[in-house]
Amino acid sequence: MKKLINEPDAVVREALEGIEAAHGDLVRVIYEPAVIVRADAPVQGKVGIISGGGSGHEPMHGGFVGRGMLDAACPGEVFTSPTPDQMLEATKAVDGGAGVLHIVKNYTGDVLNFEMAADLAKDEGIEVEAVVTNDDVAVQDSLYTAGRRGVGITVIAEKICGAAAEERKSLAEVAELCRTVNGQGRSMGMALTPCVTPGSGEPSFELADDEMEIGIGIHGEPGRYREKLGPASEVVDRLATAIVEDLPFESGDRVLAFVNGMGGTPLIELYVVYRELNRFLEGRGITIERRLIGNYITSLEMAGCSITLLKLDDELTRLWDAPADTPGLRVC
Amino acid sequence: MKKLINEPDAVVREALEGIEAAHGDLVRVIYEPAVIVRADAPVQGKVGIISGGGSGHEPMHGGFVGRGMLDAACPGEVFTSPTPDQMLEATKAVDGGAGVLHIVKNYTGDVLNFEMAADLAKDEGIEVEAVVTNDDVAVQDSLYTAGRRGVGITVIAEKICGAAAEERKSLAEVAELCRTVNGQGRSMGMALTPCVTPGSGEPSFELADDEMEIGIGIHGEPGRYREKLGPASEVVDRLATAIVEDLPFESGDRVLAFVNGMGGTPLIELYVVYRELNRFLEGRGITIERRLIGNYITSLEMAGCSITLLKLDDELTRLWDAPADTPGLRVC
Amino acid sequence: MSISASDVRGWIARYADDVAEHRAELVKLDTAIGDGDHGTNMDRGMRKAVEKLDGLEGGDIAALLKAVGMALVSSVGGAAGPLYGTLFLQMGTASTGREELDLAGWANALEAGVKGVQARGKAEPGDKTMVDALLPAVAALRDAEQDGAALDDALRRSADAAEEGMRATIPLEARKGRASYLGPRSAGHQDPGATSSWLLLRTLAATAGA
Amino acid sequence: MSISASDVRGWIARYADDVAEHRAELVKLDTAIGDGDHGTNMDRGMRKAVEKLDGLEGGDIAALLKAVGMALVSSVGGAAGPLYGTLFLQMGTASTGREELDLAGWANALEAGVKGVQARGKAEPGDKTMVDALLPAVAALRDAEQDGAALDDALRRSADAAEEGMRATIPLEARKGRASYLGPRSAGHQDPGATSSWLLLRTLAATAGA
Ligand SMILES: Nc1ncnc2c1ncn2[C@@H]1O[C@H](COP(=O)(O)OP(=O)(O)O)[C@@H](O)[C@H]1O
Ligand SMILES: Nc1ncnc2c1ncn2[C@@H]1O[C@H](COP(=O)(O)OP(=O)(O)O)[C@@H](O)[C@H]1O
Ligand SMILES: [Mg+2]
Ligand SMILES: [Mg+2]
Ligand SMILES: [Mg+2]
Ligand SMILES: [Mg+2]
Repeated sequence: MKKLINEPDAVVREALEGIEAAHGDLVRVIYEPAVIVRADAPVQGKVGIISGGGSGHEPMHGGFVGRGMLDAACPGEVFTSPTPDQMLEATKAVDGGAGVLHIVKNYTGDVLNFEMAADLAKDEGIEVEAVVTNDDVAVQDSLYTAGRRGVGITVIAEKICGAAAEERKSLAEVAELCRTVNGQGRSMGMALTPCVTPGSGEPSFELADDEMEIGIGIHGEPGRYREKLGPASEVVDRLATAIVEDLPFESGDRVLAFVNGMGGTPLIELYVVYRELNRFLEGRGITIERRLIGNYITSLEMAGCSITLLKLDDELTRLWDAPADTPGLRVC
Repeated sequence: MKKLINEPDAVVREALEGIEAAHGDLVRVIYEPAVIVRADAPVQGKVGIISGGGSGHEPMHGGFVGRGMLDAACPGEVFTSPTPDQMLEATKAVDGGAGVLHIVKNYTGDVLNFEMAADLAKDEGIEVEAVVTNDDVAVQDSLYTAGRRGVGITVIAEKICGAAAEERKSLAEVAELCRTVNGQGRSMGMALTPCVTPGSGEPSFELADDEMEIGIGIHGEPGRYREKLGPASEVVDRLATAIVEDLPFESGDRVLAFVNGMGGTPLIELYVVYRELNRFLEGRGITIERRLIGNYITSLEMAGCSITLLKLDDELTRLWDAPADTPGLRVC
Repeated sequence: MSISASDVRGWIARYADDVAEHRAELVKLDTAIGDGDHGTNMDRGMRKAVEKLDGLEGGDIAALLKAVGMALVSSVGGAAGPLYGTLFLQMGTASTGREELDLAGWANALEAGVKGVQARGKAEPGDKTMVDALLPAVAALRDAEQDGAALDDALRRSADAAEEGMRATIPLEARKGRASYLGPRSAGHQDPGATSSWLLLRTLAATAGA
Repeated sequence: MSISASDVRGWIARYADDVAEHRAELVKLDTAIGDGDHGTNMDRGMRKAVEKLDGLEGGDIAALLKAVGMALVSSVGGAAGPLYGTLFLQMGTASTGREELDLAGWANALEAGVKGVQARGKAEPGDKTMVDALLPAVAALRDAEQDGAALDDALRRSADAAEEGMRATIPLEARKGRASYLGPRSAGHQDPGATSSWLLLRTLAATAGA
């Protein structure tokens, strides 16, 4: 395992200390239990928005705490959902009297811990709504699975809901908006290499030099199947077709296109992927009205990418364009 | 070689097409010869600032074209300096009558090609000043080398000089400012893994599982020496000591600290590195007044980091804080 | 013969050691069909549980079990945190006021705990989860009760049943948790949570047997 | 016997083929002490040079050599682009007005070219660069001139001298270009630019010899 760390068990805490030292103007860090809170929280009269999940996906979620996005984020251990007491602490820290929205990615661990936290928060008289994101079309949503995973759309939902909360929309409105974004968004990812967690020190899976893993999650889990690695055009065709046909996205639709790097793929390749996605969607009469390209929801150093599409309307576009000032995403 | 590309020879052109499709609001792309130009160039009465270098370092330089930073960037083939006709084209495209600054990283190829370009531009009656950055303390600056490489400080110089140019400072002033930034900045980098160029398909060097390469450049060149990989604290001590003692940076100094990822290192590790750097500098009475943390000058998918320190004064700090709106760096 | 408060303390301490010892193995199992953190998570949680008990006076079994549950909930995270946390919290509630647990008392406690796990996680037998090790263990305790077996014998039988249930997860396709994302690719691997559950019951049998 | 315009065209065409053939080898040499692009750069540049000549009428040697120089400058990039570009541009200038080059004429042209390379790159003999292959080649031509050797023999001798100079770069520590960053680690490797320069002169000897 080759990593720029000290003790594997200390990575999350030491990274938090780095974040606190670096971004004290934007955020405040609580260590016991671990929470990253917007510096000026709670904002009176504003719906508080928190999210959380395992670490190793940076900048998500901690990097999105700040004006216009999240009020707090709960970092778990690497690839491990955080605990209810972190979420309770975050909920109390950001409650400005207008209630708190929990944005939860659909993983058993995240869902169960957030459920416990919501119960505890309600016991303390805080109004809480939870919205679970589940945009990953690689997983069949059936009784035979834990349901679709929450991936790329989560970042977009945090941005759009954050903007709505800044406008003092009510908890019910912000939660409904979050459901709308999740409902109109779809994602799929692929990997060229596995990743290594500090805790295990071993590659999360083995992949031959000419193979790629299709339908991966963001925790180094193996994907749905593996294939011979083809050119970027084929990879994009593979991911985008599954996404477009699932919602479905149709000719005339306006979309936000999010090309996300898994961590180890150079930006120059992500732009090649974006080129292919742009051509693919043009071919189907779908217009890219907004885009996001880069490493925003990662799996440590995994090489690969995911594609997320969100069907836009004027209101969603307006909220996407609204200002945000966070360490990980800035809109001026 | 596992990459999200189509043809190795087409990577740079296809990435440019992706950039054009993605950022048409900020930049314009010329293909023959390849240049990324600020959308509203030339800005009348403003000094034009261009830079360029091999591709594979994204977001540098193309990602820094936009208001408050570069007016144009010349992307060469991967790790290969661009050609004089690209630089001439860029110079002509951004000349708003106040002259053009060439920010050149000190590599033989970059220097020689920019020299030829400057001669050609002057023949066409355009006033050109060139400033060569050479902040890499890993290289001895002696008659026995091509001199120190230009690395991290280049990004900072592009930001600060871009701000000065927006204030309509003269070419002489902006060039002098660039020399000042370069003169007060020092950098050093290390790698945990090599990188693979699309052209060669082979790792740029071999490194054992427990080794790191110290004093690397940004082109996958081997470094000055290799060592057993130690904890992040030792790595930072190693790089920061060389940097601090070279200028030297002394107790009471205020600095901009830039922790740069080489491409394949997760952000969570860069924050651990920043934590260590912060402690190191505190120990020497040096205050971090501004910081930049992330992948800004990369070597494709290489894992590793570089540290850059710039001695700040009020004027440099003010220019660093000035607004910038580019695909790769935004200051609101 | 029965399970006393000090038996519970001994059980938890030994289980923490067993988990630490099998940490890498649990990580390996979870890497195959999950995200490779189950061993690390349980190890972190059990160390906290032991700390918590060390700081806790007295012989109230319910208090001890609840303390373990709270420690797990607030330190394990992932799916296992709430699930094992609930298991112990419910075992605690079911043991309220008991100074010691006889076979029937322990069977009631474990049954209540597993009910809690199922209520939280919605897993049915055959979903390839810890439930596949826990439910057979409860059934085995009930059978032993019927047979009027001694406690230590009953505990051994419930541990054996858990082991059988754990092995039976190997061919299964996961329908709950992270492993379910793999669909058919999840078959052929032993479930990490079922494995840590078997360890839990095996340790209890060993503790009481000693 | 002398070098005609069609000899120059043949030389450039053959050199383009040789570079393509040795592309991987040049990349390998540059990977060891540089950034692994020399083969790719030269291959791209020589293909452009051949295109340029195909689109160019007539027998003016100076024009042909300058066209090659311009093609290399505008397509190779890196250090080799301006340097090989200058080599050919200066050879062109030195051959102005010549319909063909005899031994003296070629020696003058190559000497002017190498002077240009040194003026641009500031490399001295022993710095582990293309200059270490080019300068001996010039010297060998001058000696051959003294001996009144025939052109083809002189070209062979200059190619041999270039090869010797190229091999002599192996033990050297680089003092110019990217390889100089390696300091002592650059010793023990053959310089890629010296290698492509030797190929250039070897190809000319072969062309004229044929
Ligand atoms: N819905 C569920 N009900 C019961 N047990 C479950 C459920 N989901 C997961 N598990 C158990 O949790 C184990 C994984 O735990 P762990 O790896 O710590 O959490 P995570 O999957 O969040 O990383 C699985 O092996 C399985 O036995
Ligand atoms: N200052 C110089 N003078 C002469 N030749 C040089 C100089 N610097 C580099 N070279 C030659 O250029 C070669 C490298 O060319 P190339 O790899 O194409 O460019 P780059 O080093 O920019 O990647 C070296 O092997 C060396 O022979
Ligand atoms: Mg987990
Ligand atoms: Mg190069
Ligand atoms: Mg797990
Ligand atoms: Mg090179």
